[in-house]
Amino acid sequence: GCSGGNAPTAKSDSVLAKIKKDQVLTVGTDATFKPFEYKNNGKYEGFDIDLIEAVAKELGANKVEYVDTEFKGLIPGLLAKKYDLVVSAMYITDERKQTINFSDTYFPGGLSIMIKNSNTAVKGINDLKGKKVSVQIGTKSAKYLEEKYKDIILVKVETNNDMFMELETGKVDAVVTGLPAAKTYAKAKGTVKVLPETLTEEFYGYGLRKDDAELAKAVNAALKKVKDNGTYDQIVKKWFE
Amino acid sequence: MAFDFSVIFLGQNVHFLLYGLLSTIFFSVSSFALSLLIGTVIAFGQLSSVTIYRAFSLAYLSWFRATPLLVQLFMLYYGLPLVLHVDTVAWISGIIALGMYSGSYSSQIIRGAIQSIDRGQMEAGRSLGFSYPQTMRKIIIPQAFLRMLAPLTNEFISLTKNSSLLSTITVVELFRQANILIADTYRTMEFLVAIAVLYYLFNNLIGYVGMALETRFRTGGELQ
Amino acid sequence: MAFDFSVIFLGQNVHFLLYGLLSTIFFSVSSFALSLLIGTVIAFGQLSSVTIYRAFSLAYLSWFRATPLLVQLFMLYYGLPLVLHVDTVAWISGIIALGMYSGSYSSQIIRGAIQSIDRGQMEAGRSLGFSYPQTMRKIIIPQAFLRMLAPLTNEFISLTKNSSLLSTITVVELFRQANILIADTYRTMEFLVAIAVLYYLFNNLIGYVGMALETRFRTGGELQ
Amino acid sequence: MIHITCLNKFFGQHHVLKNIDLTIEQGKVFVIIGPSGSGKSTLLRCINYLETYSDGEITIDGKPMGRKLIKGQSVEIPASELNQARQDVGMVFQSFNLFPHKTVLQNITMAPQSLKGMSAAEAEALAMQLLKKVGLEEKAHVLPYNLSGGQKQRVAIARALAMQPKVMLFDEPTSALDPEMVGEVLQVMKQLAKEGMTMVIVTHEMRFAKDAADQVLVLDNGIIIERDKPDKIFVNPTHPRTKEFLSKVLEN
Amino acid sequence: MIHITCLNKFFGQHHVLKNIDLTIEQGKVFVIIGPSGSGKSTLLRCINYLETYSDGEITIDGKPMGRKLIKGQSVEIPASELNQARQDVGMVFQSFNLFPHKTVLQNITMAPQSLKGMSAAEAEALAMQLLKKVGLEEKAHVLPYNLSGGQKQRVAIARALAMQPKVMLFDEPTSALDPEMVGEVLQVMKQLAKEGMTMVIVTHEMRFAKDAADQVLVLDNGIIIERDKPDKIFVNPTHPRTKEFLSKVLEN
Ligand SMILES: Nc1ncnc2c1ncn2[C@@H]1O[C@H](COP(=O)(O)OP(=O)(O)OP(=O)(O)O)[C@@H](O)[C@H]1O
Ligand SMILES: Nc1ncnc2c1ncn2[C@@H]1O[C@H](COP(=O)(O)OP(=O)(O)OP(=O)(O)O)[C@@H](O)[C@H]1O
Ligand SMILES: NC(=O)CC[C@H](N)C(=O)O
Ligand SMILES: [Mg+2]
Ligand SMILES: [Mg+2]
Repeated sequence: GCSGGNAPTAKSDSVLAKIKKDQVLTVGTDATFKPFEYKNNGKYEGFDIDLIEAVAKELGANKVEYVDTEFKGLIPGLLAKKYDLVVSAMYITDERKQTINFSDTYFPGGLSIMIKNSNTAVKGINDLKGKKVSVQIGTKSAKYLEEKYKDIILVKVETNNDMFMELETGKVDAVVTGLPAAKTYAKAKGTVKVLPETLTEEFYGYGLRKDDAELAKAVNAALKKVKDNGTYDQIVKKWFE
Repeated sequence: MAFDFSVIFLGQNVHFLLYGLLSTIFFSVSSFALSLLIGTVIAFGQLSSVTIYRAFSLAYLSWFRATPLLVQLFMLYYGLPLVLHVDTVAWISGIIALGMYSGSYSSQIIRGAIQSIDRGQMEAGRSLGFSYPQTMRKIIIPQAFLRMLAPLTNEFISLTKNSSLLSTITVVELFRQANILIADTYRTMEFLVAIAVLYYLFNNLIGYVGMALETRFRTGGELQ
Repeated sequence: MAFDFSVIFLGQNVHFLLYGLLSTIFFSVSSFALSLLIGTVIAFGQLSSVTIYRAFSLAYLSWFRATPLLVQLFMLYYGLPLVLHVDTVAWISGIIALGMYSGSYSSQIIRGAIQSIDRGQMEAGRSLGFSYPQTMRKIIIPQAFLRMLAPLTNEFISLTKNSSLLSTITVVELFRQANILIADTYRTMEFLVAIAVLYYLFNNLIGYVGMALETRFRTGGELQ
Repeated sequence: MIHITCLNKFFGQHHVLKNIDLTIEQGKVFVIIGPSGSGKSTLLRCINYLETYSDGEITIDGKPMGRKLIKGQSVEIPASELNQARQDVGMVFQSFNLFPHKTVLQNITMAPQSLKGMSAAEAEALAMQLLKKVGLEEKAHVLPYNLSGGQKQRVAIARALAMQPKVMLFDEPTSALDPEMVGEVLQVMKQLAKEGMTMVIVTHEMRFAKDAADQVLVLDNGIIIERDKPDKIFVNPTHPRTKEFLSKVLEN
Repeated sequence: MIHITCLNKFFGQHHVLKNIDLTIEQGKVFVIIGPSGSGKSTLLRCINYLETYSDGEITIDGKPMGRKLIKGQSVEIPASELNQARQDVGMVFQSFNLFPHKTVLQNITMAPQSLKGMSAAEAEALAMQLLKKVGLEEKAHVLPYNLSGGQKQRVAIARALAMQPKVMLFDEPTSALDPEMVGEVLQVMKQLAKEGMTMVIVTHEMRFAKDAADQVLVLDNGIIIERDKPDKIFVNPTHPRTKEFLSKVLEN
């Protein structure tokens, strides 16, 4: 295991103290994942953005600073203390838990199937046998299909956007990805549709350093407050209904 | 925080990475061959007195050298199906796109080296009765070859790394394999170091061969 | 599926892309300057008779040329804080990492060109009483410069594109701006073409300057 | 043998050869002398069209070299015809221009093998024979860099002879030769002349011109100011510039 | 002036200079002759340590050039000392080695400006004067490529003279010069000798050796087989190899 550093707890306290003192929460994100986090005319927007702003207030920070980087840079950046936590629609997985800590989940996501509008043959996962399906590497969808549906031909790509390109250009018959992202894309484009059936449940959480136990506690408490006072429901409503 | 490199040797991981390495080697070597071919054609185009050939070469150079490989890859792999409704195969598109991209760089290395040869060599060849292409092939290019070696070695090594962009068009290669393992385990640094070592080995092999060829082709008149 | 390039001109998008272009230009130019400096130091190291300097240069070359830039970037920007507990600033780390990476390539271009100069030039310089470094600086390098120009132009252009990797360490540059716009609008091809045009303009400016310098520095004895 | 008709050569605005008309007979040794910059090298290089000109005609054995006059208009001949024609003309340069990446032997065998279809064995036998002639058999397998200046020029001569040309052009062939070898090379050249070889030689060695030339041309400022047997030119030159030139040259 | 003590030079296994002991007196013109490959160029190049050797000592005006003998052991002198010493020794190469990227004028002014601290104006005045001496004033601003072989060598001589050296080494200096200029260059060289310049000249021009040399050295196979006044050597050589060499050389 990677428990190594044994950074003194004084330090982890200091992160929380620093947030309170500066009233700034610094957040790592990959702003290319609509509707969770993206940029519109230079401004950060999305479900994750609205929610973390609310959480930040509860933590005593009236300002959130975003550090935008590619998804693969997020965990190294967190470990290198470039920001306080990761807010980037990140699934809570056991593998990731070996390296970093997660907050309590703040949203359930599920895998869904996206196909072209013109495609009437595919009604559910069982119609994808022998067909080409695009998935993003390293995601739950890839693992899930690999284990459960061995007769589906997987085309693995790097990013969300690449999956959509594969589908639009007819290189694959379907895409299996998180429901919110798929829905947002389908709505924007109008050329594809998302099947009602969802395949699994996933849970999104904030990524935290293992040493920052104090901060994790505080974030969870703040999340709970935001949920309790109704702000959370408003944000969910804004983005997913 | 400490690193734990033992994760590299867990399960099938090593096997998985080596498969990626072989794939990277295959793509780099094939596209480098294509790059040399295209590079030669474009280099001579630039030196040609045939206006249309020269114009084509300059246009080729200005597009393929100056724009990002990723854009070229996307245009070839996704753009062609969208616009012309033809189907494209990922790995073939990959080799072609890489070869065309790198060919624009090779062309300048080849042209630069050829132009640096003493013009007395061309005169001596022509006065023996060799045609222009014969003199180029037998006399100028073999001498220019030595001067191309260092930058061509650079280009080949650079190509092995550019080939990682093939993963954006679904091709399996070394970097992609590492990304998969990283996305799985979140051992970013560990796997990056692991593939760095593999790239290191292959690329220094290329570097070594390049240097050996340089030594081999020296004529004694050069500075060192 | 149709393209709609008007999306590029919506809202702040053009402004957003131009900002990325300026950033890319800034990072490319600064790191290329560093690259030339490092390239020169390493090139002379490789030619040096001082064993430790030569060994250092070869080690530098074998690591920085042969491993992926992304790995080097991560090690510098994320690795140093983890291992040595020093803080790193993204844009400075970016310039340093790019410069060090490209410097390994430049070194081979510089070394190859220097070694290709006629050894009579060194003898003439030394016999006038110039020291070895003076002869290099005043006589050999200016002549080698012409032979470096084509491959160094390649390297500079290649660097502008490699600088897009800086987005993995939180630096804003042209390619990242395009990816952000694509994520918002899903207009992949449109924005890729847009940045291709911007890269095209900047890189062909570099190409043009390189070619003009070549013409300027010819001595008349070269083939063309 | 060689007919030069109305040849004009410019370097930019600089008129280097002016309306040259000249006939060079077969089997003779022609020596061109004249002050530096008078156009000697340029004239020689025009003969095998290494220096292109825009006006005039040069033929060798009736075959045009580079340009021919059609109804008074000078037009360029096709490249393939030019390459073919050049095989009959050997050229030896002031700066040797050996191929540095080939051994001495390969420098010599290359052209006959590629262009005359000689077998490797034939070409090598010929090359060894020529190397013997110029006294360099033992250097057959070294690269040119390892030769002294004199040795390089001797190889260059052997290389040109290997194509068994009908005409040999020499631009100061002995200026870099060591004196021990000058005699032997002259021997070779005289031998070649007997076999029907026409030779045009630019040289500054007046002694050689006196001894070996059938005809001496004096070039000054792009014009042939005199052409005669060497004893005439050296003993009794008609043109004042010739006198002036020769007095300077022969003074030391 | 120049003392060469026990000089040995090998190229790999090839023993090119064998135990050379030689004293060259100040203000004299020394001509080295001998067959091709006898080691003339090598000896000349050892004098300013362009050719490194492992055994022996060469001093100029008492200052070591390259190596000195300490208790019979030959050790290399520091680089800075060598560079300083070389400023007193001018060298003219068979292959000119002009700097192709510099104009004729810059070729000449470079060294005096950088190494002697001359001002640009001073260096240019000196260069123009030297160019006048070698008859090339009007070429001051062209690149070397545009010069004929003869012109190049004259610039190379001017370049070496510009450092106002105490000794001048010439490796076949006139072999590429046109005869009109040989006289003038000889004039310059004789003038230099009068001013106290020591000159060592490798040449194949026996006429020049006869006229201009104070002493002639005959080198054969890495050994000085004879050294004497030119009239002695050319009229009455003692060594049979000298006779053989001269008879071959003088035959044409
Ligand atoms: N490539 C060139 N471009 C411009 N001018 C040239 C070129 N080659 C020669 N010239 C000029 O043409 C004239 C004739 O030159 P050429 O080399 O034929 O003289 P030359 O009689 O052979 O002289 P030398 O005895 O010095 O070799 C000279 O004034 C020379 O400067
Ligand atoms: N760099 C070298 N490497 C190996 N051998 C060499 C080298 N330079 C010269 N030699 C050999 O050393 C011997 C002496 O050469 P050197 O050039 O001194 O002769 P030279 O008397 O000047 O001849 P020439 O009159 O032909 O110029 C020759 O056998 C030559 O082949
Ligand atoms: N921003 C994203 O690309 C989200 C990735 C995906 N939800 C994951 O956790 O792996
Ligand atoms: Mg000439
Ligand atoms: Mg010599």
